Amino acid sequence: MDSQEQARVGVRRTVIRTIAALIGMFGFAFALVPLYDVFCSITGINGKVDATAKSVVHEEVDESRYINVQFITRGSPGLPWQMSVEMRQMSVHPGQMAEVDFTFTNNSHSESWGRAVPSVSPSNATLHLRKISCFCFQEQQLQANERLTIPLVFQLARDLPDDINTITLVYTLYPVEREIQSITLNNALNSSSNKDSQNDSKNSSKNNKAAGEAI
Amino acid sequence: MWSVVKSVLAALLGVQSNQKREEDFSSGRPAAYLVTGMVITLLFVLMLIFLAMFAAR
Amino acid sequence: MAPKLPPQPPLQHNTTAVADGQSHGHAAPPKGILRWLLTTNHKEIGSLYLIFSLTMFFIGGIFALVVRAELFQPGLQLVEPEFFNQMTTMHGLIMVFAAVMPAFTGLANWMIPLQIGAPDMALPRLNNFSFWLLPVSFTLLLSTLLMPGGGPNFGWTFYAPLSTNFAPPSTTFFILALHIAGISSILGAINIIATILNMRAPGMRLMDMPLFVWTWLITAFLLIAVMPVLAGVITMMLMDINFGTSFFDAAGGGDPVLFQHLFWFFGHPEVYIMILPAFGIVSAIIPTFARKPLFGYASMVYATAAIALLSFLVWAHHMFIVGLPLVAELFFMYSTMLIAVPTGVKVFNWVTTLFRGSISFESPMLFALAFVVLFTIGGFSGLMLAIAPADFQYHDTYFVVAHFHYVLVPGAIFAIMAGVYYWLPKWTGHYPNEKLAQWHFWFSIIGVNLTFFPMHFAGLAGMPRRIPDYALQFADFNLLSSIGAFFFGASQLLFVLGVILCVRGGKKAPAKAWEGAEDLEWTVPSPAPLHTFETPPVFHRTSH
Amino acid sequence: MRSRWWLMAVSLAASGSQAQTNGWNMPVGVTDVSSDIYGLHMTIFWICVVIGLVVFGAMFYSLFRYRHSKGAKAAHFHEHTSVEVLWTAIPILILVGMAVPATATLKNMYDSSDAELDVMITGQQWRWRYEYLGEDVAFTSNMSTPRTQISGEETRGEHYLLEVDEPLVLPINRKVRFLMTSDDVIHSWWVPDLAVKQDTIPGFINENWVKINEPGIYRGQCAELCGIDHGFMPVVVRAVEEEEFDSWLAERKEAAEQEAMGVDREWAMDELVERGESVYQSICSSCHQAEGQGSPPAFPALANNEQLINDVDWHLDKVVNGVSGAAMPAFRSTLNPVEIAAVVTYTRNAWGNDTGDVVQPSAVAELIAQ
Repeated sequence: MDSQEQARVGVRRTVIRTIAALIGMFGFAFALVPLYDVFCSITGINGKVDATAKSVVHEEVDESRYINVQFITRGSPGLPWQMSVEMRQMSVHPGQMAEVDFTFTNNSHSESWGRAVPSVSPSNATLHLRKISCFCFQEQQLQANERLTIPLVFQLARDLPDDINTITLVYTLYPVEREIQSITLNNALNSSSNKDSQNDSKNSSKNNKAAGEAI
Repeated sequence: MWSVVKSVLAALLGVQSNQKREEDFSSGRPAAYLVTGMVITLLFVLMLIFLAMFAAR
Repeated sequence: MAPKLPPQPPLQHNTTAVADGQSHGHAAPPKGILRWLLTTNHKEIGSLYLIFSLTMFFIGGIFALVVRAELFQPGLQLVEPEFFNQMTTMHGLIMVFAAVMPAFTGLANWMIPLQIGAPDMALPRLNNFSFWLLPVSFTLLLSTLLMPGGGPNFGWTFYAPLSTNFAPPSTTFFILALHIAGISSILGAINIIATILNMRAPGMRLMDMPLFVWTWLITAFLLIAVMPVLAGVITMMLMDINFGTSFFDAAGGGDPVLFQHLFWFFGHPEVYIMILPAFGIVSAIIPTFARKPLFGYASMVYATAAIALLSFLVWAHHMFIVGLPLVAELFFMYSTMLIAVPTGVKVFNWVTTLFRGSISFESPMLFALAFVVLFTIGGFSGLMLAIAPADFQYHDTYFVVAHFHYVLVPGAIFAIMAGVYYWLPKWTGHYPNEKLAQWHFWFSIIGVNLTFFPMHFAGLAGMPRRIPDYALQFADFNLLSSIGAFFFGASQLLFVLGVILCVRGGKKAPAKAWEGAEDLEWTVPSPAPLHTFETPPVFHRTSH
Repeated sequence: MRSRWWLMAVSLAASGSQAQTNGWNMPVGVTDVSSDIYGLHMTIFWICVVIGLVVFGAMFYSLFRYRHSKGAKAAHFHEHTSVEVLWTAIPILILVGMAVPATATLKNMYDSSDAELDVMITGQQWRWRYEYLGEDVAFTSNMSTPRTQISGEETRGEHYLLEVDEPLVLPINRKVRFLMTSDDVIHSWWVPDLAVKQDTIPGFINENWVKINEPGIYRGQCAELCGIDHGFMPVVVRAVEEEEFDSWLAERKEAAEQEAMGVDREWAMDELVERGESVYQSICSSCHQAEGQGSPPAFPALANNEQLINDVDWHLDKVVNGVSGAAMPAFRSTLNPVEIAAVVTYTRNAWGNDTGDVVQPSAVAELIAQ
């Protein structure tokens, strides 16, 4: 009898522990989602760029080498926008700041929201790319037939590995489903979206949370 | 302590003698083996990561 | 078919004090269907699991035969690509979650209490519940085939976004079914852990347990660790499909590759969940028929643990071509290659057990020996797949299909059959018909190799997986594979026949049915009465 | 025919000649990387064969030598630490020996620097789109095997399922960098002879590269399950001499300009219908079927589709911008205005949809550019 009582207590303890482990692992699975993002942004894998503005680092420009930076813009189903870039590639020195204009055009007769999702190749260049201002930090709203030009300001870090001589930045436009907000707000957004990246990211972080990263 | 580490390393390779195993299982400190096992696993992972990073250069 | 009913318990008990807390049932059990619905007896539940698994094995097998029939020759003859994709998906899901896993759980239910000298599983009612979740789950899963838009058609690995934004409407039901099956596995695992850790006969320490019990203990821990991750992944899918989140959708800031990381973090340990208990079965059978103790018992236990641990560190070798950074490729290549070491230790131990034994070749032994050889061949192709640069050529081809079928069919399934032939005398009190079993064995061996060996060549020659039609240069390999598949499928009917005949009658088996068998289950009469070890046996340490 | 081929393969195996391009081993391929990979593959294969011979040799010897039926008496040893250490150490050494060349090859495969040409490969259900970056040349490559061959109504050709309307043309001896992405689900671009297999992931970009040594036509397929027509998404690469490539590229540039000019003129209905039919058959028919009957619910019918017949603007919008969350892609950037106008005109006038509507390329161009 004694041993049976003992077994009963043991079973209870085991069950409680395994259930705790189960709950822990279930939570861990969800925790892996943000962990993966953190891991990606630390190691730069997967060409995912941190969606926040970086500040310029003043470092000596390395004039001994040129990096060819390519820009590719892509559309996607369901968003009647056109995205184009002022030049398809440019040469920059590591450490040098560069600016390139992207133009968004809404071809439809109604306003809509879109988001340009960035990807960088080769992926190990991601860590050495500082985006000081980018339209990809936030969602964009365009009025019917509106055309909007937003610059991308970026800097390549001086410590860019030697074996990288071409970097490709790809932006894919995706539709964002949300209710069209009042004109005043989006005007504010549009006007601010040009240069003042500080303000921008503040505004956009709210938007991002709402639609994208509902975790 | 050293004998615990040795046992865990043996476990990692899957080689263990019966006698040593008897000793381990009669020492009655499963927690020590568990902790050592985890630490060694972690070290092993770190070693592999560094090896991979070294090889990738 | 008549399911195996353990003989009704004689209503005389030497212990009047029924184990408190589990006072479920020494009253006369309910009759008819209710008896099976409500049973809390580990042997009856074990039989239910095994019958369920066998049924699903045939359903999954029929799906495979539809696939093989379509691939018999180039061109689309029998089914549309849409249905073909549903068949490959369903074949994979059914075989993994409804055939192999429940078969091992069934064997665990039957044998673990007998092998550790426990009267029953620790949580008998939970045991009943976890079994009955399975028919519910897989009826739901199979019914998706009849829903508008068809069943799941995105492969058993259900990569997003094919399984989210581009999936048929029935996907929600697929997710639900998988959740239920997952809960069933988890409950089964809890029960097994609780039983093994707390219900062993007095005097039996962990290191005295038979290897089948050991491998199942480690498997159960793997299940506890990874089934919640699967549950998490499919919950995220569900949310992406129905609630507008973007875990795996680049459009909303998610990442389709994240799906693969999460899936394979579950999926690779899952592979070991399907093979570790097989190691345990084979490690019981080989010493029995070699009449010699298992070589390196301790090494076997430790190697199993090492494999289980390493299985958490290798998942991305399924993803060598998704564009991982170089460092990650190297890390996963090295860790994957290392798994060969403990696996090799196991194979060497089995071979050395045979060395200087006294070997006889009854049907369980034949299947176990075939397991060692063919599983090792699957291991070799696994080692080849681990070489990341070469995997750029192997990945997603029939070479991979050949590899995992070698590991799972003559691996897991042969081990299950070996176990069934090995323990049938204990379950039914009769030996299986040896001649029939030998025919079954030789036909299976020919069928398996004819089906899966040519797939290596098809894959190397460049045939991708999961295609309903193929270029002409792959025609001969596919012809052979299809012939082999039908041959293999048909020869499994011999297995069913053998089991039915054995339940009905046959040569009477004594308590110790095999000369060299040592473990505790052979101390109870054959057939094992419904209730065994009500008073714990005294465990004498044997040779290990 | 096939059986003869099989016999040939068997006799080749029997004669012990090296399996190279005879269709049952990995191809050596036509790049340095592919032959490195072939070397790794054969090395690890022979290592496995040797280990297998030793292990199975020992096993079958034991099975034969120590038969119970021959009265073998079982020994009772059950461990031997030094032997166990030995058979752990030897595999580790072999694995290290294997890991070294594998690492070197992998590093080479990951070094796509100093490429002379960049090609963007986009996977779409179920075709490939190629863009020569910076060259204004882009086209879509569809399987050209007719459906009648698949159904067996017609004899299957030599390159059944492995032929396309427009192969990717690449120069030999030049390093070509591939940028890969997808418009919908994950695909995988694979050509065995080039040893390039890389997933294309929607929203993300992957890189790979190739430097082909010999001119020729190299065939492959999509390797990642991507939906119904996953098996009908071949890749064909035509590798040509450098000069030939340069003139081909110049020709294609000029043709693209010509096509752009065609936008401005007025097209006759017959012209548009004729052009539209060919576009429809290569692009649309895999989902909406040859006769526009579709396969609902995933792929709606176009024939007698009320909404389509009644609303030309809606129709045009769906073709240009696609349908979000469904398989219908946006053809805005993959088809030119002439092709869009033609295919819309064709579908509005085929299979009993006799609307009589003519959509002019200029109108489409305006819609796209605004």
